[in-house]
Amino acid sequence: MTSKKSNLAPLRLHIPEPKFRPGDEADFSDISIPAIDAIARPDEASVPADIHSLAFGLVRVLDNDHQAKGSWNPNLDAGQLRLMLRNMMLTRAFDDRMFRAQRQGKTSFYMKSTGEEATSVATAMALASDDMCFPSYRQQGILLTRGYPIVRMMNQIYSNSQDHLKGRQLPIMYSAPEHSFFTISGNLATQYPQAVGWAMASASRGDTRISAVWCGEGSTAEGDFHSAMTFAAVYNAPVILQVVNNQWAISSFSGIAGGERTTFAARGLGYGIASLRVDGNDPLAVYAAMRWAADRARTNNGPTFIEYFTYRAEGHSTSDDPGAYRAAKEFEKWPLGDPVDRLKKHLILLGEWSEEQHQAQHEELADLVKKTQKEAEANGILGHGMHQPFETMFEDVFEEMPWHLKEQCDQMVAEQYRKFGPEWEPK
Amino acid sequence: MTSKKSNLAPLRLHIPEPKFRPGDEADFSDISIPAIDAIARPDEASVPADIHSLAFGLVRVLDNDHQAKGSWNPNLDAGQLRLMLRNMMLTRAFDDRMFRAQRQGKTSFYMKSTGEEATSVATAMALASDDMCFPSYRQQGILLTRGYPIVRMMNQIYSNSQDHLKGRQLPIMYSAPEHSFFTISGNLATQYPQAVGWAMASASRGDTRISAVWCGEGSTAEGDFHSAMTFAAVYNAPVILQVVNNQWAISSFSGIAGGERTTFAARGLGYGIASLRVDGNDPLAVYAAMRWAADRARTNNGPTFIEYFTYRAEGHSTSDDPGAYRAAKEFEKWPLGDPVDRLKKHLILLGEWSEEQHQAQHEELADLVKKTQKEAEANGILGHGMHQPFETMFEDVFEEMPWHLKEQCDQMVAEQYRKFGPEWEPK
Amino acid sequence: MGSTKTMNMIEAINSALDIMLERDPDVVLMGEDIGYFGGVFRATAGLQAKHGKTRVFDTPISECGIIGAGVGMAAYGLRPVPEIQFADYIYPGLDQLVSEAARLRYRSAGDFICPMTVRSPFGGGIFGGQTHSQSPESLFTHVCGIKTVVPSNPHDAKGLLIAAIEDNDPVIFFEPKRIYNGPFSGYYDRPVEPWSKHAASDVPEGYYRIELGKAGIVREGEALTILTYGTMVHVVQTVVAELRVDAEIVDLRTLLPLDVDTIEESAKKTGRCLVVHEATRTSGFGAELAALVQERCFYHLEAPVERVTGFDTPYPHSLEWAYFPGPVRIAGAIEKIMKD
Amino acid sequence: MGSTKTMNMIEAINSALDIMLERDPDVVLMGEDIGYFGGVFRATAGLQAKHGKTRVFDTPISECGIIGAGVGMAAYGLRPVPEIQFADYIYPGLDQLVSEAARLRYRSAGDFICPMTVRSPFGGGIFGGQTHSQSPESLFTHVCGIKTVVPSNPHDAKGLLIAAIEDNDPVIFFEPKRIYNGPFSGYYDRPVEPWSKHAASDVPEGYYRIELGKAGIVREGEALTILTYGTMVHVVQTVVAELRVDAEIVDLRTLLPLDVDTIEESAKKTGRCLVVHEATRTSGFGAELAALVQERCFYHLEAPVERVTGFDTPYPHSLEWAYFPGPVRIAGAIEKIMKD
Ligand SMILES: Cc1ncc(C[n+]2csc(CCOP(=O)(O)OP(=O)(O)O)c2C)c(N)n1
Ligand SMILES: Cc1ncc(C[n+]2csc(CCOP(=O)(O)OP(=O)(O)O)c2C)c(N)n1
Ligand SMILES: [Mg+2]
Ligand SMILES: [Mg+2]
Repeated sequence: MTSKKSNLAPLRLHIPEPKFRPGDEADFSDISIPAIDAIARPDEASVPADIHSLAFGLVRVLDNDHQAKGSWNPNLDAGQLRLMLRNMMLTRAFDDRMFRAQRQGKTSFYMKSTGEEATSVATAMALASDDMCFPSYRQQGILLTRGYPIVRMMNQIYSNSQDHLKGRQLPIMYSAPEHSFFTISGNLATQYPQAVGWAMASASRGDTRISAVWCGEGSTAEGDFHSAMTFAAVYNAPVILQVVNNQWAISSFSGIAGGERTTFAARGLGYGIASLRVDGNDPLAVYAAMRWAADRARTNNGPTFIEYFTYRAEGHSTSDDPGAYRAAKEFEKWPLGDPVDRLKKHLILLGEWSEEQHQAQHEELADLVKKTQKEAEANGILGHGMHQPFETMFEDVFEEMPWHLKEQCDQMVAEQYRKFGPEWEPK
Repeated sequence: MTSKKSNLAPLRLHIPEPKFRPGDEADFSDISIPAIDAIARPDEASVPADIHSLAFGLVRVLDNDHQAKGSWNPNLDAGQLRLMLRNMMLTRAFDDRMFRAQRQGKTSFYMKSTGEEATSVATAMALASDDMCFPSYRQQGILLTRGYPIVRMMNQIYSNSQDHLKGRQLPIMYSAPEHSFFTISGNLATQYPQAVGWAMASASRGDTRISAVWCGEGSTAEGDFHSAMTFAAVYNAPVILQVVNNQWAISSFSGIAGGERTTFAARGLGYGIASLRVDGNDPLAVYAAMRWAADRARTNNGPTFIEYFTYRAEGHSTSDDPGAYRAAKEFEKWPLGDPVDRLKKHLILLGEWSEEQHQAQHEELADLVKKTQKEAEANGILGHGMHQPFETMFEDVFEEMPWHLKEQCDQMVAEQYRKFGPEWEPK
Repeated sequence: MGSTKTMNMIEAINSALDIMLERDPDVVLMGEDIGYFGGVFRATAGLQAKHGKTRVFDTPISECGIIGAGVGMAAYGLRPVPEIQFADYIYPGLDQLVSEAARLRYRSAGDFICPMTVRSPFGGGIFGGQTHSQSPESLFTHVCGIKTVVPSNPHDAKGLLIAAIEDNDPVIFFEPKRIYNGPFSGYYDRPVEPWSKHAASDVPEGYYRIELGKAGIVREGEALTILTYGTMVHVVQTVVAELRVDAEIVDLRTLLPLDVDTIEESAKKTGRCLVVHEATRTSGFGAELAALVQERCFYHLEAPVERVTGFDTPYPHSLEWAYFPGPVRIAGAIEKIMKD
Repeated sequence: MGSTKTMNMIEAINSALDIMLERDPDVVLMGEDIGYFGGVFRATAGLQAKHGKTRVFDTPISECGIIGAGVGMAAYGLRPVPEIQFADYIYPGLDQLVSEAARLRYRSAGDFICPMTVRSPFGGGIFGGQTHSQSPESLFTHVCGIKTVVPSNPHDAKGLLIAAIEDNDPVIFFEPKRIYNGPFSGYYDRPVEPWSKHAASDVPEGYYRIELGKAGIVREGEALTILTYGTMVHVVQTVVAELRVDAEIVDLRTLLPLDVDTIEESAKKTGRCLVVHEATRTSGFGAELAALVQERCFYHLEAPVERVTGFDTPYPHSLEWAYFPGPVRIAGAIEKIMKD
C-alpha cells in the first residue's frame, strides 16, 4: 500500500503535544507578553484589513505594576471598578459553593469558570443590558452581572421544584430571556450561527440591539464556528464573536485546536472580520475590547472577533480531574495572573480598595451564596423527590401536545401509580 | 419586539449584490492586477507567518505581453508547454462535445470547465502521477492530463453498459483510483477533510505520496472546509488545499461566499497555513504555485492553501442559464483572459507554436473526441436500454449482500418479468 | 380566499410565500440561489424583486449556517423560511435542526421558540442520481420537537405551507420535486400530464390554511387502506384505477403529528392496509405506520400490513425506474394483500 | 484466544482496541480526548502510551473533521476507529457518515471502500440530560451502506468490536454507557452490580470475533419473544425473572444487517412479540422490528407486536427514571401481550 520513492524522504505525521504533563514543572517563560500599547487602539470605524496586527498582539490595560495604562484604558470610575470586582468575586463564590454542592451529591454536574471571570463579567458590563448574549456553558458571570436571581440559578442546578427549566436541562444550562441570555446548549458552538442570525434579524428590522457570542478555543473547530464567521462577514452582522482561549478543552491543550501555528484571533482575518487578541485576565482590557467591538457593531461597522487569552484554573467540570493530564499548579504560574487579584490590586493602588474590604466582601459574598443556597435547597435537590411534576416532561415538545404525547403521558401516569401505589398523586 | 433606542441609529442588514446583472455592461476595470513579482517567490520552507502578503497578492508568470517572467517562472521546456496546451485544449474539446451530447438528450447532465482548464491541467502536471487528487466536479482536466481513457469518461457520462460506475452516479462523477483520482461526490466540500485524512494516513505510514483537493469558492462556506483546514494545520498534513474562485456558485456571485471583504486565499491565514493567491488563468502561475506547494508538502513543511482567481465562462451546468442572473459577455471582459489563449500566445512568442498548428490541433482534438464519442455511444446512451444489469443496483452497498438486499433484488427481478414479459432476461 | 387560479406546485408554493411575506413582516426567506435567481426550481421567483433584499436573500453554501442563522432569527422573533436546495444536502444542517431548532422550546421551557419552516425539494424520478433524489423524511419523524409535512398537490401545498409558516414550532416541509410540474402516474414512459388537468390545481389566490396533522382521503373505499404521501399519492391512484380495486387512499400530508384517527378508522373499516413511500425501506416511515396500524387495529386485520418502498440502496442514476416503487410493485402488493 | 479474564465493558473494549492495534498496523484510533487522557470513559486508556501518538491521538472538536478525515484515511487503506464522545454529538459528522462513508463503495463501484468503525457511547440512565443520553441508532439503520452494532456485555463487546474493525464496510458501534461498569437491572435505586458477577464478564484475553449480523438468544422460552439490545437486555431479564414468564429474549447485537432468521423463528414459535428499546418511540428501530415481524409472522401472531420505548420527548435530566423504559413499563407490556 505504502509507496516510498527512494529519492524522497518519508513523510511524517505531526501530533501536537503540550509542553507539560503531570509530573512536569510548568514554565511559561516562553509566552511573550507585548508591552501595553505595542499596538495602539485604532478607531472603531477602522477597516479590518488595516488592523491585522491586532490579531497577533495582545490588548492590555493593567500593567505588571497594576496601573491602568495606554490607549485602551476604558477609564472606568472607581464605582464601576468595584462593581466589576464584586461581580467577579460573586461568580467565584458561586462557583465554589455549587462545586461543593455537586461533590456533596446534591446535583449531577457542575462547571466552574475560575480564572476566566473577566471574560463574562467585564464583557457583560461593556454591553447594554438588552444586547443579546449567546453564551457557552462557562459564562455564568454574565447572569450574575446582569442581576439574575442567584436562587434561580441554583434551582436550575438542583433541577428542583422551582427550577424554571422544569428539571429538563443539565445543571448550569440556564435560560434567561428577560436578561437577554440565550438558552445554553450542550452541543458546542451551535450558538455561534444563532447569534449571527439574531444579529441579522435585529439589523433587518432596524433595531438597535446587537448580539454577542462566546465559545471555547476547543469549540472553534466545529463547522458552526465557520458558518457563523462566514455569515457575519457576508451580511456585516452586528455581532461580537468571542473565543475564550483558556488553553484547555477537557484534556486537550490548545494545540489540538490549532493553537500551535497562530493565534485564535487570526481566525477572524480570513473572513475580513476585525479581530482582537486580548489579555483575558485583565478585566479592563476585556471591557475595553468589548466596548470597541460593541461600538463598531452599533454603528454598522460590522462584526468583531475577539480572542481572550486566559487560563482554565480548575478542571473542565466536576466529571474530570485535571491532574490526570496536565502539570500541577499551571494556573499559579500563568503569566497573566488572576483577574480578581489583578483588579483588586489595581483598586488598592488607586486607593479605592483595601485588603480588609476585600476580605470582608469575600466573606459577605460567601455568606450571600450560602444563604441563597439554603433557600434553593428548600425547593429540593436533585434526586430527592422535590422535582417538577412528571407530566411536565411532555410539555413544550410542541406548543400544543399532540395525541401521541398525550397517550404517552397517560401511560407514564399509570406507571407512577403502579410504582408508588394508589396514594401517588401527580403533583 | 423591535427595541429602538432613540439616541442610536438603526442597524442595517447588508445583502451583497454583484456589480452587474443581466442587461448591464460588465466592467472589470476596478480589479487590480499586481505587477509580476510584486511579491517574489519565497523559499519553499518559509514559515506561513512570514508570507502573509501572498494571500493578498497574485502569483503571476505570463505577463500581458505573453512573456513568462519573474521569480515564479517554472521554466518549463517547450515540450511541456505544448503538452499543457494540448491537455487544456483536449479538456475544452471534451467539454464542448459532452455538453452537446446532453443537449441532444443523450444524457441527463453535464458540467463544463471552460475558462478554468488551467486549474486542473497545470496542477495535475505539477503533481506526481501517484499523488492523490480529491476533485470537485469541475476537474475533468486532471483525468485528461493523467491519460485516463476518454471513452471511459464518456461511458460514465452515458451511464451505459460499459460504465465502470454501473450507471449509479450522475454524469461526470468519475472515480479513477488507478489514476489517483478520488470518487467525486455530489455533496460539496466533503472531499476536503477526506483529502486531509488521506494525507495524514500517508504521513503516518512514512509514505511519500501527498494529496491535493479542489473546491469552488462557493463551497468554502461549508463546515467541511473548516474542519479540513483545522486538521491540516494541527497535524501539519502534506496536503494542498485549493479553491477555484471562478466568481460564481450557480447564480450567486462570490460576495455571497464572503468575497467582498477579503480574498479567499486569506482564509488560510487564520489557521497558520501558507496561503497563495494565484492568477488561475495563467497556466504557468498555476503550475508554479502547485509546484511550490507540493515541494513544501513533500519536505514535511506542511499544507498549503491556494486560491485560483479565475472566471466561470459558461453556465454552472446544463441545468441553468447564466443569462438569467449575470451580465452577458462577462467572460470576454475578464481581465485575466483565457488560459488556452494565453498559453498559445506565449508559445507562439517563443517560436514554438503557430496559429496553424493551433488550428490543426484544435481539429485533431475535436476529431479525437468525436471518434471516441461514437465508440462510447456504441455502448449505449442514457435511457435507451444499454445499461448495466438491473441486479447491479444491489451490489456494493456492502461487501457482501445481506439478506434484505437479496430479497429486494429477487423482487426487482420478478417486477421486470411482470413488466417486460417472460422473454425478459436479467443481463 | 377570493378567486382561484390554475397553479402548478411551484406556483402554489410561490403564492404561499408571497402571501406570507405580504401579511407578516416577520417572514424572511433565505437559501442558496433563492434571491435574484428565484431558486433552482423557481419556487421563489420574483419574490426578492417584490419584497426586497432583506426579506428574500441568497446565502452562503452552508446548510449549517442557513439553519443555524434561522434558529437565531426565530429566537429574535422572526419567522424564517429557509430553503435547502435538495433534501440530500440537509445533513450538514442536521445538528442545528435536531439539536437546536427542535429543542429550543423544550430546553428553555418556552423561553425561546423556533417558528421556522425549512422547505426542501425531495424524492426522485428526475434522473437526479443518488444525491438529488433522496427521501429522508423518516429521520425527522424520529426527532421529537419537529413537524414533518409533505404535500401532494398545488392546493394542499399552498395551504399546508401557510399553516407551517404560521406554526410556532419548527416544520420541515418536503416538496416532492417530481410533481412540481405535473402529477405523476408512475409511467415514466408516458407524456407528463400538466397540473392544469388535475382538480387540485384550482388554487385560491388568497390566504388559506390546511391544518397540520390532518390527512386527506383521496379516494374512499372498502377493500383496503393505502397510506401514502407526496408523489406516491398519484402513482397509487393510477394503480388503484387500473386494478379496479375499491381502495381507500389516505394522503397523510403531515407525517408528524400523524392523523392517527383517520388511519385507524380506515384500517379498521377495510381490514387490510398497504403503506407506500419512495424512501428506502428499512426504518422508513412505513415501518412506523405498519407498527402503529398493527398495534391499534390488530384484531381487525385480515392480512399483514404491507410496505411498498424504494429499495435499500442509494438511488441509482440510470436504473431509477427499476428502483422506483412504481405501478408494478404497488400492484403486486395490492394483489398479495387482497389474496391473503 | 487463550485464557480469560474478568472484564467490564470498558476493559473489554479497551482490550479489543489494544489487540487490533497490535495485530494490524492499519488500525488507528482518534477522537476528542482519547489520546493521553484515554477518553472521558477511559475506553482508550493506556493505548497511546503503548502504541504511539500516530496510532492513537486526540482530535480537534469537530465531528465532521473526525469522520471526514476517517473516510480519507480509510480510502488510503487504513482502518480508522474514531470515537465520537457522545452519540448526541454525532450530528455534525452525520453528512460525512451518511453521504460519504456509507456511499463510498457504492458510488465508486468498489474503487474506494471505507472500513471505518465509529465508536460512540449512547443511551441514558446516568443523569446526562438531553445531550448525553440519546439513542439515535434508528437513524443509521435507515441509511443504506452502514452497519449498526450494539453490544450488551463485555464478552460480546470485545468480539463484536473486533469483527467491526475487521469488516470492510463502515460500522457504527454504539456502546450503552449505562452498563460500562455493570449490568443494569432497571432498578436505579438498588446498588449497582459489578460485571464480575455476570458470566459475560469472563472474557478471553486474546483475539476472537463475534460475527456481525447474528443475534444472541439470552434466554430460551415459549411464551413470548422479546427483541431488545444494549442496556435493555438486562432490564428485560430482570422483569422476565420477576414475572416468571417463559419469555425468549433475543439480544439483537447487530441492528443492521439484522438476524431476521432468529427473529422469525422465535416469533413464529411463541406467537407473541415485544420489542424493547430506550430510544424514542416514533420511527425508532422498534417500528422496523414490529413491521418486519407482522409482515413475516402475521399468521402466527396471537397479539399485536408491542413496543416498549423511551417517550417521544428529549431525555429529561431530573425525571429520567420516569422517562426510562424501566421494569414497570416492560412488565405492563408483557402482561398486556400475554392477556391478548
Ligand atoms: C458537538 C460537541 N462535541 C463534543 C462535546 C463534548 N465536550 C463538552 S465540553 C468539551 C470541551 C470544550 O472545550 P472548549 O471549547 O475549549 O471550552 P472550555 O470548556 O475550555 O470552556 C467537549 C469536547 C460537546 N458538548 N458537543
Ligand atoms: C452540500 C451541498 N449543498 C448544495 C449543493 C448544490 N450545489 C451544487 S453546485 C453548487 C454551487 C457551487 O459553487 P462553487 O463552490 O463556487 O463551485 P463551482 O460550481 O463554481 O465550480 C451548489 C449550491 C450541493 N451539491 N451540496
Ligand atoms: Mg477551552
Ligand atoms: Mg464557483
